[in-house]
Amino acid sequence: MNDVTELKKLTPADFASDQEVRWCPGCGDYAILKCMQRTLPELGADPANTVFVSGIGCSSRFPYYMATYGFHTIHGRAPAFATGLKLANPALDVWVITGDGDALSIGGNHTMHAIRRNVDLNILLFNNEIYGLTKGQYSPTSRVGTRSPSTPFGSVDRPVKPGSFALGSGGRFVARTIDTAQAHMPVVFRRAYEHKGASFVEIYQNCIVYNDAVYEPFTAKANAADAQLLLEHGKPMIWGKEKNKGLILNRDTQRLEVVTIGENGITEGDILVHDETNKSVAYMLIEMPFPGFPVALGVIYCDPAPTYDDAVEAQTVAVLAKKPAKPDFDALLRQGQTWTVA
Amino acid sequence: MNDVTELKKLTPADFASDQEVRWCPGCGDYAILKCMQRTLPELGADPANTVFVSGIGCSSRFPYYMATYGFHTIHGRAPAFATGLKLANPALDVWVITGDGDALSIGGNHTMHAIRRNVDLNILLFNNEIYGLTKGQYSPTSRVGTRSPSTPFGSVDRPVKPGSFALGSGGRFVARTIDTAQAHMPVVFRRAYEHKGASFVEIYQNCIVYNDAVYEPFTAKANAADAQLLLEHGKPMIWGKEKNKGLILNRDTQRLEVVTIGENGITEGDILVHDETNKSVAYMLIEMPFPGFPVALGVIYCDPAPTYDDAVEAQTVAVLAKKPAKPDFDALLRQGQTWTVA
Amino acid sequence: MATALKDITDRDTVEHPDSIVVRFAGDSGDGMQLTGGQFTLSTALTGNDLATFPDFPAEIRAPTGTLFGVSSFQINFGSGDIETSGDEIDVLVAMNPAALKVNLGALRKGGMIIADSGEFNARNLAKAGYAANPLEDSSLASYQLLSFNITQLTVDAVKPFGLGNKEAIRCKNMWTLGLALWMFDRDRTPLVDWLKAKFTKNPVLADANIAALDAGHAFGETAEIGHSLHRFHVDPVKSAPGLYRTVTGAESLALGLVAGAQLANLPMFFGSYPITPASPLLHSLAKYREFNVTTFQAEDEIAAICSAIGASYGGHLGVTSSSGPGIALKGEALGLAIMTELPLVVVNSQRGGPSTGLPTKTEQSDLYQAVYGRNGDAPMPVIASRSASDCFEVAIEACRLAVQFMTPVMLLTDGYIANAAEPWKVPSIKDYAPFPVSFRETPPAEGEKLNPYARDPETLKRIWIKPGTSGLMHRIGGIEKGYDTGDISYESANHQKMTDTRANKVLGIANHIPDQDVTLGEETGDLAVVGWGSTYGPIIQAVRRARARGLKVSHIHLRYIWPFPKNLGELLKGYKKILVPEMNTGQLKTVLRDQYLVDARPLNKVTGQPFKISEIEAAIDALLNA
Amino acid sequence: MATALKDITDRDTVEHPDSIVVRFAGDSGDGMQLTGGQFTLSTALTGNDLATFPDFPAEIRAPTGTLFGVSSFQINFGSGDIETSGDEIDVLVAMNPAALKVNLGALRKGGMIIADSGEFNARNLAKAGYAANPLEDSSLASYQLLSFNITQLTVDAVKPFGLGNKEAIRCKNMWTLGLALWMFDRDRTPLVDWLKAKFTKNPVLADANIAALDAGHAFGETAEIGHSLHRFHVDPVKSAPGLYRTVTGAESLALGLVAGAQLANLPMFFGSYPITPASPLLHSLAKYREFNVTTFQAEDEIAAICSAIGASYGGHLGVTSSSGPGIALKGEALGLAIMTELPLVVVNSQRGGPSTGLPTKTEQSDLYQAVYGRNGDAPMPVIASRSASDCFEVAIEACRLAVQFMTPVMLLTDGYIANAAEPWKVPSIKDYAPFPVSFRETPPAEGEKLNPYARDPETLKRIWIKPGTSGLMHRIGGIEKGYDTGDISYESANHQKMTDTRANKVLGIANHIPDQDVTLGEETGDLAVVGWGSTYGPIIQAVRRARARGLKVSHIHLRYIWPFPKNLGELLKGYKKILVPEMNTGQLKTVLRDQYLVDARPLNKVTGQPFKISEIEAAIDALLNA
Ligand SMILES: Cc1ncc(C[n+]2csc(CCOP(=O)(O)OP(=O)(O)O)c2C)c(N)n1
Ligand SMILES: Cc1ncc(C[n+]2csc(CCOP(=O)(O)OP(=O)(O)O)c2C)c(N)n1
Ligand code: SF4
Ligand code: SF4
Ligand SMILES: [Mg+2]
Ligand SMILES: [Mg+2]
Repeated sequence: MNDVTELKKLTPADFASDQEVRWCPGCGDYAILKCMQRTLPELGADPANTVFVSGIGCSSRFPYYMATYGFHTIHGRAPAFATGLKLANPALDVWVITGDGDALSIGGNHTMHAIRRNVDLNILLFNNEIYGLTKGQYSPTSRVGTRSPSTPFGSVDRPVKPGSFALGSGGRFVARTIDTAQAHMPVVFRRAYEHKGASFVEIYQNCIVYNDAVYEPFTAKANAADAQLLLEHGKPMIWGKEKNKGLILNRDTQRLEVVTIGENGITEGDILVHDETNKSVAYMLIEMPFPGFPVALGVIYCDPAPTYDDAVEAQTVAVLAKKPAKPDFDALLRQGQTWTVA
Repeated sequence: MNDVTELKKLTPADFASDQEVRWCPGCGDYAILKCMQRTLPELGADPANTVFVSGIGCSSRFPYYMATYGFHTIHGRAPAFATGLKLANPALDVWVITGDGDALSIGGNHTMHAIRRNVDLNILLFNNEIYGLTKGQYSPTSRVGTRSPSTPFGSVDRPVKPGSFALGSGGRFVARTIDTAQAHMPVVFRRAYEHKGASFVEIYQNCIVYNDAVYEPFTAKANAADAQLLLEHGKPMIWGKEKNKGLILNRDTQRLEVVTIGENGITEGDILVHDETNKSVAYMLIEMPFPGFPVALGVIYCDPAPTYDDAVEAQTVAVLAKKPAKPDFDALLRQGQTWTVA
Repeated sequence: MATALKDITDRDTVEHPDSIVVRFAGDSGDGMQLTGGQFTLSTALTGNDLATFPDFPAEIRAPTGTLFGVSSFQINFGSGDIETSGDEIDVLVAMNPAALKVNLGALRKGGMIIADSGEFNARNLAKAGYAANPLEDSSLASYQLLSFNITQLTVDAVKPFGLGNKEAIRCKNMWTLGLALWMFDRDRTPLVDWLKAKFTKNPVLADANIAALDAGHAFGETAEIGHSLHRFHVDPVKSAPGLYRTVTGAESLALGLVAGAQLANLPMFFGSYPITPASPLLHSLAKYREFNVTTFQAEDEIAAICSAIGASYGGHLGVTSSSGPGIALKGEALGLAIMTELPLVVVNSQRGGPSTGLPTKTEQSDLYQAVYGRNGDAPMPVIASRSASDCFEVAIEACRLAVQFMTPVMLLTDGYIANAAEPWKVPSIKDYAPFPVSFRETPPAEGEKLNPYARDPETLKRIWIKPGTSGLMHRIGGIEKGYDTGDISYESANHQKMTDTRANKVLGIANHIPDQDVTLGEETGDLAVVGWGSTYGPIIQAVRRARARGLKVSHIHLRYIWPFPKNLGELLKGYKKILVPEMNTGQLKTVLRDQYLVDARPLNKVTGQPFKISEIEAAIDALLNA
Repeated sequence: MATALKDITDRDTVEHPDSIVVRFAGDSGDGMQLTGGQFTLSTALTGNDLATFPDFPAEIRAPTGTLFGVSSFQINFGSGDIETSGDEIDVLVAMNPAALKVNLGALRKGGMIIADSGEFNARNLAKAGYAANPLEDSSLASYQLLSFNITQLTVDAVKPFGLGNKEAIRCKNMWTLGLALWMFDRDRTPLVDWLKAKFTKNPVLADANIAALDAGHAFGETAEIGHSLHRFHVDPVKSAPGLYRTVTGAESLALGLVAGAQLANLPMFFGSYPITPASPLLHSLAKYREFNVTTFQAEDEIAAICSAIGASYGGHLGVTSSSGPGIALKGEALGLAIMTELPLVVVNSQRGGPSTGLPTKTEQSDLYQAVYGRNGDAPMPVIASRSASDCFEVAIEACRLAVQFMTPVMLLTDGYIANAAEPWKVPSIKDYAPFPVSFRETPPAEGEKLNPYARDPETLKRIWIKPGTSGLMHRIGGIEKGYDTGDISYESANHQKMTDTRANKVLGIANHIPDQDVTLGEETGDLAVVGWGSTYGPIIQAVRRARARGLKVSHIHLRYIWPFPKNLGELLKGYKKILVPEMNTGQLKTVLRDQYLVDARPLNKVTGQPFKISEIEAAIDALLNA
């Protein structure tokens, strides 16, 4: 079905649909959309073979704007639709676009199970720490104290950390990036795309209308260098304007600490090296409190395992190998004990 | 309402209802029930002030057998009922009884949110790695390869680890015990009961009919000592028939390793000390693969934080402090701009 | 009485029409809802009766200038009883080409257009799909067109305050409002007060907005093209004496629920999950902590209803709320509330369906779901509100039924009612008979068994016991229960008995509600128009008009949909024909035909817009002549 | 034709009754379902027509000896057409006191009891609430009581095989079966073969069980109290020639769905979540990988339906299945399937409700939910199966409607049908007309726009495009869609048009299904008994009996519930009265009265048990005489 013969290099315009984009002016979603439209041609993606599946929310409007296949489903259930779709046609590249409310409030269970089963999906969670579409109620990622129409005196419940939730659900690929990071985002998209299995990507996304600037402390240009730890597998975890801040693991407490290279005898060699396959360090990186610690960005954890869709296919092949080549349905009907009336 | 004057010491019989117990003969649920009926009087619990809320499953029949208040609700939603109940009456001791299917398949989202919000509930998950009540289909905790009526060729999806899921959801208390451990279980129940906030307890429970003996390798008497690591806060993590196996954290890989005290110069002092408040070590303890590593039992993680119900109450008190002592509903009706027709 | 504004012929005089319909339309960002809201308040303060219809896009802030981004606010006000927001517009305020394009169809021929010519530039015209500027070609010749550069006039007016260009332009809704206040002979003082209060933290903005308001007013009063403008004075309505305010359905519902809980002498627990157009109820209730209201934003609709049932089990009045898709998710848990016979109020603010449908548009298409939409034989009472102020009454009634019959109750309202405002003669809680709940607190006598399903022999309501009460420990759940004992029972005869009991308990509510009255007209006749919910306004006006033409038509508007009032069957038999207008494909009609075997004929409209009076009038004529 | 077994008077001769009802009852652990199943097979092989009714507790393995732990299996077999499992029992096999207590009420006076006296000990008598041993007092005097120590006889028979006591005792169901085979003149060979196959891995167990079987048989043939036993020979039914097997509803449904997918030339995706009594469908389908069936045990019912819709979107035939409470959870997603117009088959194996209700008992109370239970105007076809073998036909039909109209289809079956077995003349897939799906694969011509909602003008079905197809990329979703384009549309007139289109598409199915036939009787008359689903058997027998008494009664059994067949309204008008027996409180009745304004009278039974023929016959008489 996929027209593999046609090899002309596609452009971002080939991935932009004819639908008018309907987000608020200044919404972070625009930047993510642009980035996706720019990255897919670079990845050599085929629009006919690409499907964006979403739930409900501002972010979930995303599929309408991509000139690929798209399915805007119902609130919170996108991973379940995507799972059925992927099992139906494992050759498709399936992206799930979701918001913090969609993925972690109503949809938490489906997010968990898609990740646990390791279905080969790329899940992008646009986290704006708010319900945009329904006009600004707090979400499960909103910080304690968030004043919103439903919490006029401030929210009191502790937010969930999307990355921890993904890891706790058995995730094999967890990454983080920022809507405005037009250089970093494509790298993360590529890694997610190339990862076989459920890739979980949290994108810090600014909702200019209902939750403006919550991420400023680490996304603003002036703060970025000192506030962001850009992870690279095999590289020491160093950041800062002067590239002299680093993470070490305290031997007594088994907890992470921030150190300064050149102070107290610390050298670059002392700094913890990022190992994408170390799950418990991944947890620590995700849970580092900011400020105090930097915000870890990039691929935090990646340790591939067999995917659900592959395993189902492999099992089918194995089962069929033991069955006649041309299965006979009438024979199935006649299975078991039968008798004949003459 | 609670008859606090009546202080007579209650007995297990005071906690047993008049309903016939309807589990299969030999089911692990009996032992848990007995243990609960034995432990509650020891904790000084008041049956009138105790509520067991459950979902649907064999395990969820539990409330019927307790002579306390009880609510057998619908599949997967017990944490949501319990949350409403606890907010309605924070003075109640609310226990949630659930199974691996109930809590982690259909109910995963509610489990996550009760834990995330840190509602002061004691959640006991009877994990038999199978759907008992519906006659033996595999569950989200079943091991890969489980043959069941719905997976005649073996299951292919990776199970979720209840403890990791609870931690990933922001859990502040995570413990594990075994249905047959009649000495260990009460200790864990007590800790869960005393912990303010959502206490998450996984109980390895044997389903004699559909999944018999899955836990034998570490629960059988002969195997226990070498297979179980019984955690105690502040104590080194040592186990084994000879009490000479220990855990250390490898400095290079930041991963746990099993060592033998007395070999390769290892002394007791080298062994990692259990720190209930260390979340990343808690993750490692939960995820240790068995065999190869022991199964960690007891309180794996405990680091109390404000509970949702307390926070709601505190906020209400703060809000009311700024309002007139006797709120006037008619005044509320008349708020805003009004006019009078003569 | 939506008498149309007379053709504007005699210039520079004040007209005195009976009623006028004005629609403000602009970009989502133009503040039309705010303008409309303030104009409504001003109208109310003047003593007119009124009805409003806010209509806005699903997008939070749709891109400027687009057709789908147009937001509008319609108000019908007059000196007689106003029941609808008006069939046709008399005055259309169009802040840009898209607003004109989208709304022109609703403007009556000869009606007035006030357009901001400053926004009719090439870019905006293109976005709206205009090949030529309609203000400049003769395409609007059949209307009274008044166009001036409101944008520029506003920028000029606020120049002294040194605002940025964007901020300055944002004041244009106040300029427009100022003009409207002049046109309709209104006092500016309350507006000025409101602006001052709104911008206490930023007095410069307050001053700028007031300046814009004044400038718009002055423009009407004095300015260059004042001669082509009109002044209208709509006389105040002769209302019953008392204290009034305006209220939207969502506000009135919130207040009614609180009142209901107070009358039941219970704390209220409200578990909900945001969804359009139900969220405003959550937002309102979240503020009422001092009235013993706990609100809980759950993780989804299922958790919302389950938490509310849990709270009811704990002795609170559990309430949950959503709109169609969310109510669909609550079906399973509703069964549990029915089985455990716990009180619960479920509010459905209906919207356009199916599926995500038209979230911001109105519809009445969840009646089937309310009456029939559960597994098993799972009866529960269903009642519906007819208007913004009626929500208060209906909410109290829902609370009463829930606690007096130990049952979940479905309350239907819709997006139109939720958002629309009307004047409300403010009641006092003292006007309502309390219905305090008494929990069972005494343990059974020595040797007696506690029967948690012991029933009131007349109402069949079971007793209610709060966990925490000593000596009354018991277990409940969703498996069939033994009569009285409440213990699990798989016994055949018991299931029949319990199924019948649950059905009869709900049917018996008919003995505890008022008989159905005829809303307008005689108790017999050629035709009864039977309605429910927010179609009240257009139906009563249409019936009024038909009756004015001598037709033997009556209006019967239902509050109680399940069970129906005891006399309804008899009442309906008194009419030769029955017409059932609904904003769905004919749902109440099904229940009426099933229950009474009467030939109820549907009149259906599902456009996301309320009925026009004329549409119903036409259907009356058609059915009478059929 | 359930002619009762004649009073047992002439000893030691073989009787030739037309039909006999036997019920095996014992502890859950006694293997009664297995015994019943094997007896059924043997009955079928003998050539009798038959119907069965397995009835078991909700508990997996209830404690031994308890009343609630009793499991039973009833079979009605005969030489005429057998349509029900029988009103009254002729022979009751009671393996313990509880089994006797629970089942005695259904035994006809004069019927036979075979009891295992070995289990009538003090402990078991107490558990069953017997003060005295009924085998020993005269309380069973009005029955033919045969009691012997089956337990001991079994233990003796299997002694040579050296089994443990528990294992030895477990063979007593085979002893009982052996006795039954002798009583009813059956061949033991198939049973022996089956036991050998079952215990290939443990030949000792096979031998022991065979020994028990033989011993039971020999006991009848020769043994001590053989003289008080009877032999019955039920002549084979005169069936159409062909190959036969027995089939339960769950098996037949699974096969029918696979057949439907094959006829549509599509792979099938089955997303489900276990629930009683729907799970067996999942279990059956999970085995059929080689027929292009993917089964997916989802995390819940919502994910189950969503995954199936996702697969349909991907070009598979999506199927999902549950029972009432689970179907309730699927309501919201059904709306999306309706809105996106994707094919989907939804199977509801109904059980006793509401809420958790009576999970293992049968009921028909989800018809309302099927027809009306969604938010918004959300029509979808609903069809129902009447028997185990009919499930095959109905499943194929559901698949056909789903793909030929691009719509979700609700298929109703129930716990009774799912578990009951009947002989089935095995069809061939070649007997069915294929309805292969053709996906749209050609891109629109240069300059033309792709319209993913382009429709067949006659059926209104939209085109189906698989993701992965080049040049046909498009987006769909749950917001109202523009006619043809499928793009988001908030436009008023379009919503009306689309709502009407969705309704008309489903109503139009009436043009593509057979006219309703009269199942039994004339096309006019005094009374039509209108039924649907598993009440087929008792209704047709009751009507047959009434007709035999000369009454002008006909039976009309519906497969199509929404929409109804085109001629149904006319047909019903041909009868003076209409009786609608349902295992609910009157749900089909509502739809009939609404659609045709006919005075359909309900006959309702909700005891978790199927109707008795006599109950329906009595209602026919009552209504005719009313
Ligand atoms: C069943 C259901 N419940 C509720 C809603 C209303 N709803 C739509 S989007 C949304 C939350 C949006 O938040 P998020 O997922 O964070 O997306 P954002 O708008 O912030 O991108 C809600 C509550 C719905 N559409 N359907
Ligand atoms: C909505 C709904 N879906 C499905 C079911 C059927 N069901 C009941 S219990 C259960 C799973 C039980 O497994 P688990 O929670 O592990 O409990 P266990 O029986 O093993 O103790 C299922 C699928 C149900 N009762 N309700
Ligand atoms: S509300 Fe927020 S998230 Fe939604 S479109 Fe507007 S800015 Fe973006
Ligand atoms: S099925 Fe398993 S879990 Fe359920 S009662 Fe029986 S042994 Fe226990
Ligand atoms: Mg968000
Ligand atoms: Mg389980």
